[in-house]
Amino acid sequence: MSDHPLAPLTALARDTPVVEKIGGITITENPDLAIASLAVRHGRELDLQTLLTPVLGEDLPGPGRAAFLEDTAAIWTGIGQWFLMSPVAKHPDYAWDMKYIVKDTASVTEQTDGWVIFDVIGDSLSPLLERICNLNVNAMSDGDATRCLIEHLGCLIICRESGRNISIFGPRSSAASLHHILVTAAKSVA
Amino acid sequence: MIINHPLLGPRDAQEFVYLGDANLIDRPDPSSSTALDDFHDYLYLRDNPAGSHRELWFHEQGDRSWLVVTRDTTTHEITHVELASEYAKRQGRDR
Amino acid sequence: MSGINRLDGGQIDRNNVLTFSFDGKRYSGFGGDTLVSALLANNVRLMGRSFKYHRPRGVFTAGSEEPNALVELRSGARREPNSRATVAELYEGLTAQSQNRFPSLRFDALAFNDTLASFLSSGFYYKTFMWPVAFWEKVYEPFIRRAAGLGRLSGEEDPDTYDKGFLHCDLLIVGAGPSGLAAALTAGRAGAEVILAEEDFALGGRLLAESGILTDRLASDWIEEVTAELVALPNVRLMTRTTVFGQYDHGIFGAVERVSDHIPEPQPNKPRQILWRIYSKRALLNAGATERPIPFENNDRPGIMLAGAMRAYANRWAVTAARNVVVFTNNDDGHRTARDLSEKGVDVAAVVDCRHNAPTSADFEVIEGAEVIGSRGRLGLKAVKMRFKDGSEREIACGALGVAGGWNPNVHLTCHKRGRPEWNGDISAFIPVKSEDSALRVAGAAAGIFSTHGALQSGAQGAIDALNDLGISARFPALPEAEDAPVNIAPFWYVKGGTGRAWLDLQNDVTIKDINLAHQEGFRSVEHVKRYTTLGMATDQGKTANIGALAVLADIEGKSIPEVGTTIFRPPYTPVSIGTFAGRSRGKEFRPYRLTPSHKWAAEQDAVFVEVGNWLRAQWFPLKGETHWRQSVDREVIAVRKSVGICDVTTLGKIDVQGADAAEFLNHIYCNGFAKLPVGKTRYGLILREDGMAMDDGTAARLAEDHFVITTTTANAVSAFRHMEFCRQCLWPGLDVQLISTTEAWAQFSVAGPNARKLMQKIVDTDHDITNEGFPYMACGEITICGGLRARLFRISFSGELAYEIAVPTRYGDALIRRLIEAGKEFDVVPYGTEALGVLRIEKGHAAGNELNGQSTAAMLGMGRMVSQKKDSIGRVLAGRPYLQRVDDYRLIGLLPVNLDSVILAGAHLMNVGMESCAANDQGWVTSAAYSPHIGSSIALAFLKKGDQRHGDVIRIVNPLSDGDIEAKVTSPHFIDPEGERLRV
Amino acid sequence: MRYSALKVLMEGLRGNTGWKPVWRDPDPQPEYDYIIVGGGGHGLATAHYLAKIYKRSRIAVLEKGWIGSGNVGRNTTIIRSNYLLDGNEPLYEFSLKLWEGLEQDLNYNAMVSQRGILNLCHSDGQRDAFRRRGNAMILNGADAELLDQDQVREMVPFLDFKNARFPIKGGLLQRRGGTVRHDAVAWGYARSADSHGVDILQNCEVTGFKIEKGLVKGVETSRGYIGAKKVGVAVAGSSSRVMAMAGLRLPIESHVLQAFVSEGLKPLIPGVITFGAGHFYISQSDKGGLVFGGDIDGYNSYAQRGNLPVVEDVLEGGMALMPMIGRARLLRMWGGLMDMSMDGSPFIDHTPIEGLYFNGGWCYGGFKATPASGYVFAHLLATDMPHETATALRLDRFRSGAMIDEKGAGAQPNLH
Repeated sequence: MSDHPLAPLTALARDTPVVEKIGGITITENPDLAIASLAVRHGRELDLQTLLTPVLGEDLPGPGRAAFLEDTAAIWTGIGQWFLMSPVAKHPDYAWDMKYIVKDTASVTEQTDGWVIFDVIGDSLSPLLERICNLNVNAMSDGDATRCLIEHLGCLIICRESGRNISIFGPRSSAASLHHILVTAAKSVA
Repeated sequence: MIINHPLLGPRDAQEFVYLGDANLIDRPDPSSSTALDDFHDYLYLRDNPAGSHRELWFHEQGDRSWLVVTRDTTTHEITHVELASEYAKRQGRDR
Repeated sequence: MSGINRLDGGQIDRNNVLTFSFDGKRYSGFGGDTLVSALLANNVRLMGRSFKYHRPRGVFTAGSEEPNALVELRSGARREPNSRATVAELYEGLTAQSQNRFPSLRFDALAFNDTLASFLSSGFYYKTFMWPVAFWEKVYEPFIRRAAGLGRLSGEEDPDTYDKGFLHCDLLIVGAGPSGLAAALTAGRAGAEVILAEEDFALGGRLLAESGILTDRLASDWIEEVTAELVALPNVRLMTRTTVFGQYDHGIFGAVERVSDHIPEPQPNKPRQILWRIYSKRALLNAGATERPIPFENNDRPGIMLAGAMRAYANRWAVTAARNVVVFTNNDDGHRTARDLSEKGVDVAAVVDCRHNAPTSADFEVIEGAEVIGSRGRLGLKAVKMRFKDGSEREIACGALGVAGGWNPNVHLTCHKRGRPEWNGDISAFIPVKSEDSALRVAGAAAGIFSTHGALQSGAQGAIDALNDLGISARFPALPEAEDAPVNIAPFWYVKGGTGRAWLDLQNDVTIKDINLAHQEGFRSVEHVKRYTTLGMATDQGKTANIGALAVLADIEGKSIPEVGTTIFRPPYTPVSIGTFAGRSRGKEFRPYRLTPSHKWAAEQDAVFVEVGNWLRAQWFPLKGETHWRQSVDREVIAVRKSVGICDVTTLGKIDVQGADAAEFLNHIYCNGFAKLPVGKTRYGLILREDGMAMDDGTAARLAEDHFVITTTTANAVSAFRHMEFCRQCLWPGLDVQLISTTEAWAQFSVAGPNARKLMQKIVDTDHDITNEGFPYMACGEITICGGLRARLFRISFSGELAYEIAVPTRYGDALIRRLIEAGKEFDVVPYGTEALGVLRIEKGHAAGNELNGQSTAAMLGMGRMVSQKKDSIGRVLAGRPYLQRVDDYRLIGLLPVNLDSVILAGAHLMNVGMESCAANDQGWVTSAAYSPHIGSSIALAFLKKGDQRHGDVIRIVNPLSDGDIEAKVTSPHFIDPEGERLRV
Repeated sequence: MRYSALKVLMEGLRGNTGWKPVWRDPDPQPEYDYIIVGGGGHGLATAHYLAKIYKRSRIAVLEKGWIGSGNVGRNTTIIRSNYLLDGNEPLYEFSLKLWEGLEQDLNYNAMVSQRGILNLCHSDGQRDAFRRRGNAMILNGADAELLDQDQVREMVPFLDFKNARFPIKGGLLQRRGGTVRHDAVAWGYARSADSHGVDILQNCEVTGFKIEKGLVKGVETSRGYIGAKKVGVAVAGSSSRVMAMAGLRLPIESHVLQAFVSEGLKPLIPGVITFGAGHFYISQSDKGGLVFGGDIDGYNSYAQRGNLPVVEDVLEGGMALMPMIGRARLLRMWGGLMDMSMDGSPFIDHTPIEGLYFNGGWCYGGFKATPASGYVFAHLLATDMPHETATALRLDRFRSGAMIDEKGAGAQPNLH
């Protein structure tokens, strides 16, 4: 645990997360998730699974899926690749903690600050989503996780509750642009 | 266009980056005595068929897998899609 | 009261009186009116001028196929030229102006062209305007350009915004006429995801324009009933004011929804229009049909229109173009127009039917076996001249003529994937071919099924068939009883004989004579005729013109129409505003920004920012009193060389390379070796393309046996990663290596200058030894700073000074730069931007984008010996090609002006002293140049033929663009510290 | 028949009854000295110069459909010679000079209009590259001017100077660049070639080559076998398909390039403008339509039609550059078939088969090169020597490594 005095900024370069309420939609920046990417080494799939099961309580999710556990979430991001997520407060050095667990069965990479995360909540999100990305929103069910393009930005969308609660991961350096896109679209459909 | 990703299902071609003829997987043996000619033919010459074409697409805005897509260049109809890594292994590239 | 030509009935809201203006004159109409219906109601028939001859024109159709009634809609920055008044919904305060006329619509000076018609025949301009040579650009063309064109753009920025979106459905139904509604009902009830798109603001299609075609109820009642049910179905999306304009691959359609065009301006934050990309599993086209005219002499007078349009105006909008009309027809449909109008009290002077078996009527005179052969009334029809079957002629006074030549199915969307329609003799028209992938079916009039009964039935059946493909079973719904009249038509394409002009393409002024002339001059293929005469090239894409021209060609060649051929249509079905395709990607939102971790801090320092790809980077940091950018940049450069400076280098691409075979993998990627790089060390690496040219460069730091972090240039970060994934997955899938980009995850700063270590020692936790011995040049390692923050430290230098690059998790980047600046105060630390960075690297002779431009070999960059021959790396083999190995190739050198005051510009070329400046003598070019405060003059890097052997020579730097020609000394590219001692202290 | 204002006047008075066919419609001869495969701009131009300049006879042009049905009738009509590399620039400058005398040479007004072409730059690196290119143009005898931001603003004030994501920093201007009425180029060359005795054979598709002992003897066509001493192929877009019939594989891929035209508008845009921070270029035709385009779709295709993503990409560029066109309407979009070569530059060369010559790989450079391409191809056919402006355009240049890579994109056709 580090005790250095450097103060972090959110991806929108604020001290505290920005919350936008537009019509029935709330867009909240979520800076509290630590992210580590996991890439299984050749032929070590079973070893990795064995080491992780005690931590996750279940198998790593398959293509296009995410698994939510009490304080950890796992997202399939590619063949043999996952994002593991946990509260920053619990894991300030998440990648190090994970590497300690998976040892040489997988390559682990710090990804916490690679992303900005916006939690988007509302009664009906499909009018918003159909203005910004090419997803068949009605066909998305809880736990679906998919990459998509949002106005030239490669993003990752996780469906927490179908049509009502999603998280949008975008490239951190473009946080302000992505936020502007979401707010603009929300106003457009409000 | 829509590419039916073997793992992720139908995806918009906008998420992909096109490279070209799938023969680019068949990189010649650099130690061969004819390497210079082999690499010239490999890198520069194309069948460029009007019809069925095996080609490489990269799912850059997706799972970052390279795919071998079989597509008709006159109708754009896609008849087959597979992971390039699987294809490459079949070609013995993992040896 | 609105309009002396207003009739009873119609689907207009007489309680909603709307005032509008046309050419400055105020009128009133009703809710539900279009601009045209309201103008007709007010007895306005003259609405436009034709393209070439500036002939007076009135409305010709009642839909989006309109060739004549084009106006400039709205005013100021919102002015929309070439707006089809037939589909412009009336709203309170609407303003419109006529276009392509000067000074006024009634008197147009350029109508003078009309009197010269015989000299302005098709293609005349290809045959003249050639002398004198200089006159084309100066005299002829400017005049032609002014005369041509239609409406005027405002020239101001479009004030409205546009949205884009994506929709997904099982079945897309295009058109909400009888067949479209029947299809939607069928598919909706089956539970399929359905989108019903209709270009009109009301559902119903021809049902709105006809009277009594449903025999068991009022059409309006059925429309209401169906609409109510569809609205209630959650799986059906009704989209009015939505035009499906194009069909693309794999069931993707383009559509534009006009959200705000029926109101004066969009609501705040709302778009004017939305571009929808509709991803459909199946689609059903019910786009109806377009009526075609029967050309005769002077068939273009205001008041002459299609009979179906005349009927639509009477039935739907309760207006007539005049109180006394004539109908000219070759089929029963024309009689329907006469019947409906006379029932509404319009005086039908006669129905001229070219058939000999025309149906008779008690309400109006039917003259069978006769033809309309001419007309009178320049600004508005006064009378038509007709010829009886016995050849005798008679003039009939009338204010409007309805022409009924039969109907053409709207096949356009079926052509967008290059499908060619086929001829159907029964209805004398082209009908769609079935699409090979059956993604798009066709029903109703669009399929050539012209009876209302047939439209309803085929619509329902089309939906059932489409859903059947998807494994969704649908049941045939109960549908209203409707007229089922057979098509009774005697093909009659145009009136023969006569010496005057008969118009085929009204907008582009293409006449039958023009087609004859084109053919006479050897333009016989349909495409040649179109291109030579401009037929079908107008804003209506020849919807009412092409078939007539084919008929004329067929007669000339003594062939049938299908033998002559057809022309296929291109997207869009109707013209679409350019702004719609751009959506929100305009102005500052054209592309997303990428901001560096120190952006907020740099902005507080009033840094000047520059676009680098999508990144915004600090270019320099001006201090108070600095009036010229050079002052700031020189100061920053000097500070780095003298003490220490800090630069945000986060934008460099960073790729995490891990795995048991990571080192072997990098050996394939880089032309130089990496297998033996010790842990804790960094090495410069050069990546070649397979063709042997330099692709990118950077450093690779080995953090562990199985873990490297490599950097790429900012510009190539994405393409280099893509390339590495290709190598990993496609070329060496057997290697155990994993890649992931970490560019965004780390804030990275370069701390450079003689005092760099002193500064770093103030923030690096003391248990890490960063002395020259403990952390020598090119060392790397994972450390902690500021009391426990994990960080990565690399001792690498772009500036040529003692330098470190320090990386921390991005969220701490802001705090770190503030801490470094604070800690550096005692060393007068400066932040430096990309300009100073550039000067420093040029002084040091480091290659960057201008040198690594994809046209350079390793040898050109002075790195020929780096290409290891001991291993297989990408590009090694083809780098061995003779041309890439030639000894007289360009080499990177430095340039120092002989006269220290002269300025070297990048992009200047090199010539030997005493040689003429020409391509043959070209010796190379300047790649990068800068003022070096260190040297005290302008310096440059350049590629010079055999440059490595010419150090010390004097060469000329020529810049013909600005007559520049200065002399410079050829030097090593390393202007400072060629031995690299400063790096290692 | 000579065209002139007087002739137009006389014919007008006589009801335009005296105009003759612009080209004959002859039957194929059993054999020709020269057969040009491809009745597009390049093929027809080749025939014209072969007959008129090189005084050859017994020439036929074989076109599978109607002449000008390929890219000469589908492009965005731009002419320019603003190339960087010595392998290209002399050819395109030669071409521009031929354009400048075209009407008089052909006695046909193809509306060569030198209203200028302006390439905008948005970064210092781009400006440096433009200076290098502009200087190279001048050193090769072409015209070029490097404009700063103010000069650009003065010339085209309607561009977005106040709110641009990528501010305009300047531009490379070639005043002699401009546009030409594309169809008229095919018709003008056809008319002139025909008048010099060339047989233009439409609806005459080549279905095979007759090759004996490495020597070409003639071609099989949909109108029967036709013998030939020399055969020149100029079918850019279909080069691979046609040359495959002679057993050759080419360093070429076929791609689709979309083009667009708006509804007619009163004069708005003086010359040709190209955006440097996106894929967009635009000009306005004499009829008033805005003619514009951008980048290729990027995948191999023979479909002559593209897809929406590129349409949007192009028009986003358009709106970013000139937001005043938002309310102009897109009238038509279409696709042309590009021979994309491995270094972005063309080939005009003999093939390993004696008597068989190849002209292709034009990428988007084809239209502007039409006159020079025809001229130098005629030179090659007539003399068996490459023309001085085309010595670098060899088919085998990749073996030696002498690429002509203007963009530095390497052996990836869809990046050129």
